[in-house]
Amino acid sequence: MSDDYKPVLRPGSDPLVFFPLPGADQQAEIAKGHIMACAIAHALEDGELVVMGANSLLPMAAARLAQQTHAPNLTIIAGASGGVNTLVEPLVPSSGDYANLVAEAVLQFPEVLMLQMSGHADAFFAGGLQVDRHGNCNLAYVGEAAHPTLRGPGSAGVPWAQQSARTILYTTSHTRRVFVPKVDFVSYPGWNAPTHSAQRGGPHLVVTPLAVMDFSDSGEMRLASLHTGVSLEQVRENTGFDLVLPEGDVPTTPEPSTLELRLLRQMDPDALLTVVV
Amino acid sequence: MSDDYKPVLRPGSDPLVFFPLPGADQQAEIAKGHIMACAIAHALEDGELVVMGANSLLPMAAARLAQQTHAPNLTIIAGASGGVNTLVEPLVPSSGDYANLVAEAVLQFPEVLMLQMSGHADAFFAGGLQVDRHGNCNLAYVGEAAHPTLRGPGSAGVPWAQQSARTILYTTSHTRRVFVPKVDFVSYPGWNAPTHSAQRGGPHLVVTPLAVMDFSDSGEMRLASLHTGVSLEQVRENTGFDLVLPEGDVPTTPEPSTLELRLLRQMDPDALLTVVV
Amino acid sequence: MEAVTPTPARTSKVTSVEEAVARLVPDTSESLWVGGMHMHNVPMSLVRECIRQGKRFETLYAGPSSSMAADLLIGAGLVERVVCGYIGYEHMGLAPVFRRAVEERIDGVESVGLREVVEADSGSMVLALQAGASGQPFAALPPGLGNTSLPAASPSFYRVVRNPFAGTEALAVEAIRPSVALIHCQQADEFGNGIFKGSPFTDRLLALAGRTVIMQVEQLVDNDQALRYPAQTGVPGFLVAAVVPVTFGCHPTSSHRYYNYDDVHLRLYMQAAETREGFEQYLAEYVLQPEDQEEYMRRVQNQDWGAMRESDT
Amino acid sequence: MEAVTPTPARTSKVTSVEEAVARLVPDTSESLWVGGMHMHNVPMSLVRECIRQGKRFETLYAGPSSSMAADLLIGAGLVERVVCGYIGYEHMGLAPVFRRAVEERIDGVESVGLREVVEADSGSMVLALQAGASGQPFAALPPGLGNTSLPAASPSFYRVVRNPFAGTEALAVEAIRPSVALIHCQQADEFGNGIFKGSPFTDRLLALAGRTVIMQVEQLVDNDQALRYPAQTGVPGFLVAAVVPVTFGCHPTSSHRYYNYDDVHLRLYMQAAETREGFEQYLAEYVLQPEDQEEYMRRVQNQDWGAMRESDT
Repeated sequence: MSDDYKPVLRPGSDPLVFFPLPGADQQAEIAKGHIMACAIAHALEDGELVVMGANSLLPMAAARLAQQTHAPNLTIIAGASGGVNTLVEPLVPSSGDYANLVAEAVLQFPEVLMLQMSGHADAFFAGGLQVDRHGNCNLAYVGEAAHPTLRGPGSAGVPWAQQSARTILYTTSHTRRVFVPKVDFVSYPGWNAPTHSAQRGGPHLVVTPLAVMDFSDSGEMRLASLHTGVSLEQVRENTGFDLVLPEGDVPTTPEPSTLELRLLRQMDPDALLTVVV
Repeated sequence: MSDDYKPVLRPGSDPLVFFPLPGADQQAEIAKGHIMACAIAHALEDGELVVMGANSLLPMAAARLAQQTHAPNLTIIAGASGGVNTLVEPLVPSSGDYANLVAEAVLQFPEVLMLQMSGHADAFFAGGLQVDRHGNCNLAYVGEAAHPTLRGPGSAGVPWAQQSARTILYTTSHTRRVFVPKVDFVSYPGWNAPTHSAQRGGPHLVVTPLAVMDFSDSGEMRLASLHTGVSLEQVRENTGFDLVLPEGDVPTTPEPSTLELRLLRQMDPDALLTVVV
Repeated sequence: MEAVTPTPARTSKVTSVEEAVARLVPDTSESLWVGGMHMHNVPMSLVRECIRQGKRFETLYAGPSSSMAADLLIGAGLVERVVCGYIGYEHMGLAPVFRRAVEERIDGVESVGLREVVEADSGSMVLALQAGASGQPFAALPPGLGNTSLPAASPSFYRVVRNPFAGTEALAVEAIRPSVALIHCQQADEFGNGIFKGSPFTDRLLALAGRTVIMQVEQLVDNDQALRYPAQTGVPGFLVAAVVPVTFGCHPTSSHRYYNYDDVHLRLYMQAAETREGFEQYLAEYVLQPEDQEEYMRRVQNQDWGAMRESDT
Repeated sequence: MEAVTPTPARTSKVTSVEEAVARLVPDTSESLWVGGMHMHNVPMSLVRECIRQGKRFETLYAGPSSSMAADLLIGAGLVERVVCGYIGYEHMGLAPVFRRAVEERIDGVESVGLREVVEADSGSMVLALQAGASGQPFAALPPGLGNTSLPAASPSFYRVVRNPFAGTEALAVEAIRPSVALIHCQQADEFGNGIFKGSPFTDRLLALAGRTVIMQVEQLVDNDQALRYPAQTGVPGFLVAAVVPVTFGCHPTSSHRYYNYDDVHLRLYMQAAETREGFEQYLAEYVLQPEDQEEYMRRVQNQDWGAMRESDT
């Protein structure tokens, strides 16, 4: 973070904004963030209710994009802020930002959790310190409870993502440190969870800077598509377990369309999507 | 209710008001309603939190009166409407009236119940179809469950009055039909309730058109004072059980002071207090 | 470089009373909860339409503090079981039809086919609704209810649960998610973002817990209203299946900031309903015969409908 | 005919930071819950004052989503046990002090004296708070948590209860009523009627559940504000023990509509706190030494405090 900071005013947000505008000069290129946002957007359907968790820059951009393209009746709940159908003017990194209250309604945060716990949500977005082959996510700690090597933030609302019809996993770092054979702590249960009436829908999709993955019928993570310029080898090297491979060639993740790019850049004047990965 | 109805506009209330103004011509006299309101007001202390139930004309007037005289820090929760510290401009018969929202805050009704159930309230006001010698109140039915002779409205929020520090009972009809030896259904538990940690404070005071009563150390209803012009005989005839009598002469319920009368009439332009009994 | 495709339009939820009830309320529903409280904010047009279309409800949750909606539905013979927190008219008196239904039992069954009255209380009903809205299986109750006749009177509604922390016992009620929830907001946009101009009563929670929520509104406002004052939105649109605009739709109950309750008409009803015949006559004249709200309004006496004015924001 | 006696005046709840903490927060409290969420609406001035006065808390409820308040209190060695829903800085990173405290355990005790970290989740914590605010003994949880490592990791926090209706088993959490609740409203009148100009987060519920509630505000407004817009009052005054006006009091977190979070200062803190020494230095320079908010603001770099403006209603 540069020290030559200058406060910047932005519409719909606060008089003072303390973060600079990284990547404002990179408007030209198609960034990984754009590709990931589109991949998530394509997984959302019209009429659905999606709930954001913390650090939800990518899913927020994706949901708003879906709303502006194929899913006008999508309902977006902007996580911490409680904003319902925020206009995302502009896209901000913190889910609790006041900018998310340029919206149709404001929920108290307990109500946001109630919607999750009661199964109102069709899709929730999760990630974590670790994600394993079955889609289990860990936000608590790496290592042993008594002597963790990495203390995470805690499970937050993620355990309740399982009440959503489906969960979309995403991470900005596709490494063997994140993609492990087995998580050390289950904050969000994957497909190998003990059969349970509560498991409405498990992990559905995994979106990373390298690829998009889904899950096989046996609930194992499966490579769905590689982003442009990413090799299968690269994904293998950075994944701590063997991914199920699709039949035939591995498709390439679709590049954002002209409209999609325009919309993403419109909602993202600070070009945060170009620096998020 | 007369048929020659005319809609009337009133401050702080709605454009249309459908009830006429009974007793508007009776401003001169001191009515039973005034005496009862003052008796209740005197039982409220500064800094307390009081919650109104349904049909709370009298306690509402009393609480506002207390606030305007000796208890400026009294907090009033105007029952159904959720109004907090309503200005009572004007006094209205329905606890859910919009007029009660000329206030400092509006609670959702579940929050009003939460305050009662969690013991936030210092005083709650109750009444019912029947009240017995121990202060038990019945709002459900008279007679047997299978064949009630009188079906009441139901217990509403009254069972939770027991979580308040104390409960003030009031009724506009002091008869043997109301004051019975034993209620047929306990909606609100009196002093003879099975000892129970929850019984924070039992019935404290009983205010009727004839008299004011409190409770003896053994938890039996005791005559505290007779309203002006009411004889002990009259009270005995209209009470279905023997009231404990105070030592010596039975005092007379204090008449409203000039200030109290002025304030009560100020908040009650329709003079509802003169016709409530 | 492909052409820019226009975004498909967002779907409006505005529906007529008839269509909303016909399409969204099954002929027989497990349960119904009507919003508002006492003589305020009760979506009476939706209630009257349910009666006109003969919709049946196995359980009616009457609380916190219902009045004419419960009385009419019970009197029309559409309710099998009522969970009773409160049914009455506050200072105006007791509920004539509910009274007669219970007081004139024939072989334990109420004359109008009301088979069961579950004695309950408002606090427990609201905690059950809160549990329903949160996906909780049941709600443990605060201590004290054991001091009343309620648990013994309604052993199916109140049950004993063991507190796994204190090791003591507590009473509990099962979570409630009404199959049908009818609520009223003074204003809403076409997508169901509803605004309470007065008290929200229990209706935001009801919308969160209800499985099918129909919202009757006095006035449609532009979606821009919601976007300009999001904190004012009392019921977010995604909870609502249909938005039903009806002028004076809460009559004879009030719609806060729009009109007060009509106690002349309420008394007219209460007097008529003193007898079975009187009730049937009222039901025919004011509920079954009027084909729409205009006709209903025409039949209502002592009214200065013109005096109704839009609320200022 | 007696003389008219004037009404005694209503008591103002406006208090200084120092006095509010000294008078209302015991030297050792059973529990603390700090309002706001992530880097927003956190009453940091009250938190810093608690540290200055060395107030100890047996349990800190860190959730939903706490950040610097938890980090500072833990680092200052004032927290014995933390119930952890979430402690972090969202997109900015993990909590450096909390991390070190847990990762550098000595004989199972964290270096700063944090004896226990209870793995929890936001949903259960909020349901426990809801139960506390409602006088309920505990909250039964929605199904599904058995699929996670949480119940096994925190057997004292999550316990099995028998559902007396379905006959099945469910998990439950005990009701929470924090001894001390610190919240922030952008505006309030002198009687504690608080207004959220942005998100209410969990703070209305927190005020209902807290035993002692202290409200830090950016700006005092006239009581007339509350009377003119009662529906805007997010926290009714009767729930509040003291109203503490502090300009920029949430810094370096945001106060919605007043100022955003200061990520430059937050990063300055997070970098410093990477080492124990760096943290101690930060604590001394920004928490312990400044005798008041003015001095704190003077020490904070990269700020254009002047740009703060009052929010329009």
